[in-house]
Amino acid sequence: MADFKLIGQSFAPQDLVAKITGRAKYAEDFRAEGMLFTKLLSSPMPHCRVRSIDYSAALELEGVVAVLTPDEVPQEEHPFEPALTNEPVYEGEPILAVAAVDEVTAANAIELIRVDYEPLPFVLNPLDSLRPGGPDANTGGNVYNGREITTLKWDQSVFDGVGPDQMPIGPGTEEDQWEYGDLEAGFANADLVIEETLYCQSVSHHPMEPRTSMAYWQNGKLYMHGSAQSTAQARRAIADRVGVELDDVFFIAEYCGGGFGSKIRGSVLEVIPALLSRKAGRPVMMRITRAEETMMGRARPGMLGHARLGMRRDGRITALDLFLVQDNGPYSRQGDSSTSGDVSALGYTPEAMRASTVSVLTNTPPRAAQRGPGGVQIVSMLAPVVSRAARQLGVDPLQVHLVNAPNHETEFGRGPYPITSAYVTEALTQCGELFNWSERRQRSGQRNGSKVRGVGMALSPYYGGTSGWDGLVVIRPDGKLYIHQGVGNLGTHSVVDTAKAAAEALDFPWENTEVVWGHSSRHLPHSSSQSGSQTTHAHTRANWVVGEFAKTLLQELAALELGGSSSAYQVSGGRVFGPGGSLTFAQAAERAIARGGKFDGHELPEDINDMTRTSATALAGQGLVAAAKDNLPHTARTYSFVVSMIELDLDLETGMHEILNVTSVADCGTVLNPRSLIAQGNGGVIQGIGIAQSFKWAIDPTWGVHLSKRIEATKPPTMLDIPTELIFAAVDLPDPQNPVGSKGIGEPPVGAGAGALVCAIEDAMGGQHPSHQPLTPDKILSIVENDCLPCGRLETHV
Amino acid sequence: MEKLDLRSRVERSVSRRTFIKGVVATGATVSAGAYVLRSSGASTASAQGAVERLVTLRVNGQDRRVDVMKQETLAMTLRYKLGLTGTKIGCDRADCGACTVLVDGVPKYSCSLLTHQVRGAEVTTIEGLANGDELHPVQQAVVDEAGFQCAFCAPGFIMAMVGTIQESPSLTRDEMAHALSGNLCRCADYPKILNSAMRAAEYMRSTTA
Amino acid sequence: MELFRRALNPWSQEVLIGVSWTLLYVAVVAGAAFVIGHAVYAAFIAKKEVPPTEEEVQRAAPGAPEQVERHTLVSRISHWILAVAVLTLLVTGFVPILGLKFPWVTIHWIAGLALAVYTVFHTVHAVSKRSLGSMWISFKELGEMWDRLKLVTGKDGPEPPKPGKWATENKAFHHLTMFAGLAVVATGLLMMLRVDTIFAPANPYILSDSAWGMMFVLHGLASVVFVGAIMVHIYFALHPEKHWITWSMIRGWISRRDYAWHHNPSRWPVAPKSVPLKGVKQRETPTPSATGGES
Amino acid sequence: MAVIHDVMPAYELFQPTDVEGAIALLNEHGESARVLAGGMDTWDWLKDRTKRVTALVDLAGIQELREIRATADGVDIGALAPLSTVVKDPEIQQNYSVLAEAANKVATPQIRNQGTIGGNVSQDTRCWYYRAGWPCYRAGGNICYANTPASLNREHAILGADRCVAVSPSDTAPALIALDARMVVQNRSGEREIDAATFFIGPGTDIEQMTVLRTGDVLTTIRIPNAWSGASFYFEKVTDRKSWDFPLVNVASALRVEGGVIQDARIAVGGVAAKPLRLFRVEQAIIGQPANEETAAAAGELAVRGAEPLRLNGYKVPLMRNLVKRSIRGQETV
Repeated sequence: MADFKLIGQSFAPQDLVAKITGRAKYAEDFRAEGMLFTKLLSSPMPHCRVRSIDYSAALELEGVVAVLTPDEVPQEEHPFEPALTNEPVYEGEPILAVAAVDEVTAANAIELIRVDYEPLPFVLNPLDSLRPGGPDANTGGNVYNGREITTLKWDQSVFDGVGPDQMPIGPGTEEDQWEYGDLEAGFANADLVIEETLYCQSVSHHPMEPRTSMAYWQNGKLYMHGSAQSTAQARRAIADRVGVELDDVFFIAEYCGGGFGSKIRGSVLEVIPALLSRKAGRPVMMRITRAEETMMGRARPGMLGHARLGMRRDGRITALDLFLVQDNGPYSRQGDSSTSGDVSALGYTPEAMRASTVSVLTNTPPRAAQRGPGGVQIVSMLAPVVSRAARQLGVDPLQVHLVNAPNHETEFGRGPYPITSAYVTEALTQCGELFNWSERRQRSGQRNGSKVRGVGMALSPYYGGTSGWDGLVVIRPDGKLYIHQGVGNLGTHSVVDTAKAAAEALDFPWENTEVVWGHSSRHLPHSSSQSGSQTTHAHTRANWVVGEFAKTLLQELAALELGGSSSAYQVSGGRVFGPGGSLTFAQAAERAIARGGKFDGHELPEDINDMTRTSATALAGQGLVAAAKDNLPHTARTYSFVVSMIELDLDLETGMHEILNVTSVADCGTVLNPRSLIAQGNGGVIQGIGIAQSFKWAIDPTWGVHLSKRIEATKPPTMLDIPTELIFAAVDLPDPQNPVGSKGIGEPPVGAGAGALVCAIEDAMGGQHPSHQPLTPDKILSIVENDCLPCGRLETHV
Repeated sequence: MEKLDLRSRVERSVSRRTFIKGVVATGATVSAGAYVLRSSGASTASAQGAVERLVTLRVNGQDRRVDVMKQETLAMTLRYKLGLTGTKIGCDRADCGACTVLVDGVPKYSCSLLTHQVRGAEVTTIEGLANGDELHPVQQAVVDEAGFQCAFCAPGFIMAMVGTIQESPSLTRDEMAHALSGNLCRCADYPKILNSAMRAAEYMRSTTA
Repeated sequence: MELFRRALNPWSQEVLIGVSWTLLYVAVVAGAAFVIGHAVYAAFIAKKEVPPTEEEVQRAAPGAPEQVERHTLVSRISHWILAVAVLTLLVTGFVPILGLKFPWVTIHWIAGLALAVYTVFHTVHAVSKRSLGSMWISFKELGEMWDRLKLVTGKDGPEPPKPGKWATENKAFHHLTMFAGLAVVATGLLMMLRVDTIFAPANPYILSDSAWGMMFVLHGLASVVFVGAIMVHIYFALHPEKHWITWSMIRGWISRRDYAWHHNPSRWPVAPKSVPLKGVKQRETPTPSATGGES
Repeated sequence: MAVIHDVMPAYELFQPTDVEGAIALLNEHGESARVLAGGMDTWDWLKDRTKRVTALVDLAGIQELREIRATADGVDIGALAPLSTVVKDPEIQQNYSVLAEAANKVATPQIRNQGTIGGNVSQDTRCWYYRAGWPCYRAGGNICYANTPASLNREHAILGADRCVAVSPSDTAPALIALDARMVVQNRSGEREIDAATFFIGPGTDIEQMTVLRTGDVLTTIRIPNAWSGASFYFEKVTDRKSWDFPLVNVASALRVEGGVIQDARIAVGGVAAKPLRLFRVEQAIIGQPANEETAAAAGELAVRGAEPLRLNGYKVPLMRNLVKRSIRGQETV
């Protein structure tokens, strides 16, 4: 492993002081002269058609400036999601927007609008839509087959004889099933075959900052202040959605108050202030309320399913037959269910496996990837099944995970896909030691009054990075290195941490480095969005590549300026030096400008993206400008892994639990920034614990109307729901296909936390698997008292 | 005509219609330059005993003269009238804690307080902590621990920390967690936030000692 | 004045949730106005009717016994059960609306159930006794009622003949309460499904919002009608001129004098030897047949 | 007309400095006025536009209502005393700790700094159908959306329901009942004192109200008699989350035990009915019994007799049973 100076060190990101002094400006913190405010009229019912809208009285209200209707925003065929619609497919979908001088006026104006709605059939529970004659969420069909919407109804016989709390198993959609190995032989070779109904609820993302945005136009150009997980990709999306050229959009999003996958490319709602502002000729601020965020923000698709798992006496999983029905929401196809198959294939490497999934459209809030999409659901659903099988066979769960652990040579799933690296055995072993698994495991089932001790663990693999993005750096005559980043600033610190790869490649002191991000007028390269755990991997690569490229340019420049061959020159400490002497970066920048051509950005590599080219061209002549595309080999899939172990006390009289210890270890390649990693890791683990503990939503089955529009009712975890200290560590071994050895870490901890908590509770309940998250006191007590779930049927929105 | 609209039930006797009339009548006096909340015309005449609209607030050690609507919350006044956008609104319903400020040293949700309720009180926001470039000990502690991720919750958390530590400088980690349990962090950076708070208490103790 | 109470359902659609309770006051005022009007009329305007002499009685109803049976024991008992049920229903239904709150729902539906049982019993009883015809209001009776009204309002006209067993006004009252009663009973029985009862757990989704709206409107309207009607009914029951009827609802019979005075024996012939009170079984009094008595 | 649940509409704000002034204002504005204490209940209604007022009478400026005073017979808590003040009050901590403990379990530190004890006991139910502005019984309509074959009623009542199945959300209410507290209510015609257990009412009594307070009434003082001073207390609250949550069920008890025998007892349970229930029957049954596991278990069984669970709240029966049991024998089996 290379000896890094920056990689592997803990740094506080340079934007931290702004964040904690209140100087950091998020979207809602901007003001513009003459700014209007908009309020939305949204659908009161889950599926309907607007027959007519009369907003004349609203327009007459003093202070109302403009009204924006669906006819004025781009509309395409479903599943395209318009910003405003005449056929809402979920309760809370915006129909019309009013811009007024203030919010009170805008809200009062909304109350003056008359709308005539024609209610249409709606569906909340995916199983209802699969029944013969069941309602469809959309006029075009009820399920996705691959990316196509089609109609799928199961035969009545699928439902016959299936208990209300059991999973009916019908045919999946063609494009969404795969298998490998001999499944029946696998089950035949197993010492135990276990079957379980699976359940994971839908949960909203609920970032702290709602998707508020503010827009205005100047000289035909759109200025948009938004909240996004990417500057580069969101800007592109805004241009597409509003229908203007990329160069006509300026996107400002230096800070993002959380996204978790819900703001990957910004928000479709940004179209509203953009178009209203153009119509009204004044800036428009659209503050999104928490209730609106619940509806129009995004959510993780819930799942219902069934697993049949065969295990040998030594813990080896011989066969896994997985069937999943995904609650897709009303719009674009969600990949969660197919990812679930991949994740279980990689995490447990079954000898034979089949995955069959159906993604059903429902009239519930739109879904989007949520931190560990698919992984969280399947790990939290399947880990307790594995744990239960282990209990029945008398094998230690850690042993089961070790026996089934993937390694570097593993090829898994549908592909089968090779992976770049997997230090899973190391992670399991290290976590077992840190947690003191064998000793704590002894305490499993111990009674103390009404409390029972439970110990559980889960392994969560998740996709850890993309490649092929661009890097852009400038060495200016001030002697500083400017690293341009088009990723968002989500607070994961990766906008800064991945920039270190460029500084590292140039062996440049960090104090003189400036990371440039968050504002498209600052000339940003084509970067990935900060999602899918890809940033760390993708942008350490891109920045390393561009750092190396800048180094080459410096060497060539030095050779030209000072004589000798370029390869004889070295770059370190802010200087390029060799046989002919040395240049500081400041001098090099000046010489680069003087020479022009490829040195100052006037000539650029062929293979870079247009966005990068435009940015680099704009920077041309300002210093030594290097732009490069990540062309490093990436021949296998990159996966990261997190294992979590949890010990808790479950009170059988109240159904409440107290977590005593949470220990997690990651295989995320080389650690970029230990303190940020621990924060990311623990944060993810806690989010996962929250999903298993209390986080949920509730939609009334009769009306299809959301009842939990506020955080108080959705119940994400608070500081008191977890121990005051959690342990997170990493194996810190390098991935061979990343120049600094790093892999992404954003997502796998969530599944690990959720899975470990469910397993610990399952363990405390003596192996009873409560297949209905979140595991709130009502469910625990119902199982303890009556051995059944309280709702008695597989309801998806309780 | 009486029409009982239950969804927006006027407390028994005032009908929705009357209300809308009121809005129409007062709409005429909307002033430009007002942000989210209009600056005039909330009600036609100031009744006896009613509050005056023009008030002086003491915010971050300064007296600020400001025109405040009757129904205006402190969070909105701070953000939209006084330009103090460091105070964040995450839910506007006392469900998240991002808007926490100190009122006479006590942490409160500024989304759930009327501005008129803090007349005569000392309001401290995140902008009022640092002395120029010199960070408040609590802020310094957060920097030293690299607390927070997206940091939308940070101003609220930090104000809760300041209020808590000023009142009880020597809390245990558990007690500190309880004291900060009115602030939500969706990044769930709780362990690091607690580290920051414990370090902050230490800094505060040493500055006062 | 708005006749109905409306609300916005969870889909923000306007739905009927009942009649405006202003109608209750309207009914009370209307009932009171009638009562006062009638009282004033009876006290000051109407010519005092002189009771018939024994001779006149003898002439008018030569064969009639001393006590002429008007209400059988069964019908009296059922009337008083009905009275208790209706009064209970009105009190439990309306008093909370007037502001005096108490746990009324269970009492209300139990009383309602009693009313429903009564309705069924009464219908079966009336049908089995073939007494439906006695309640028929003929055109002739309507004409007579009109004539009587003219006299009352001081206009000239022929003195209409006396009624048979049931005065037209009584019959009209009966029909009004019958329709209102059937409406409240039918809607009320359905409304029991909206709350938890011993028979079924609450399920307000059995009917659509609009259907329920109609139920509530019907129930409310009928109940309001009841308020007015019962006020008038009780007024007459207490009015000195009508005490003979009130007593008959307690004792079952009227005197031969009242029989001759208030009724037209040709329209309501009674058997000479008819023995009241105990005569329930052997009563052979030909009720004025299915033809409607006369004509 | 379209519906929007956002942005607080205009109203007139009054900040009287004495109770008489407040009462005068309330009478002047009648039913379109609303009393404002900490506002933690009020803001939801106003911001959601589900209830509207023309006048808001803010009691915070009435200094006497914010004070906690030890008296010869106990302690008088001003209704406007913030919950955090109640938690920290030395007299309450020492002699009536069940109240301090209950108040400390309310929501979050900031809400306890802002929310008042008077507001905590007078707050409206949290039934999400009702609070969403649906036209239910409690809102003057004629349906209970929470009691249908498909309702989401995990949080709702198992006892004392009458059309409406909403529950009392207050944490301090059961504690106050266990302490035999008295509510001092003032209005135009004077002052009256109401026993805590009868201060709260169920839907049978008035489906639109949670307490006996009516227009023009101001809850001024919560009077704790010294009858239970220093008794052995118990409070427990079961929730989904350990902060920011209303009780699924909570319990408060005060016991006098001498020589292992229960001499006197008060037990109250919240979250199971529209009002916090004082368990008279259970109290009677355990007096004179030994304070042990058997008594506690029998009390738990007795407490839930007659419970009628709805579709999703059957768990509240064992939960209430267990909590009542624990309120007598403590958390751990002895």
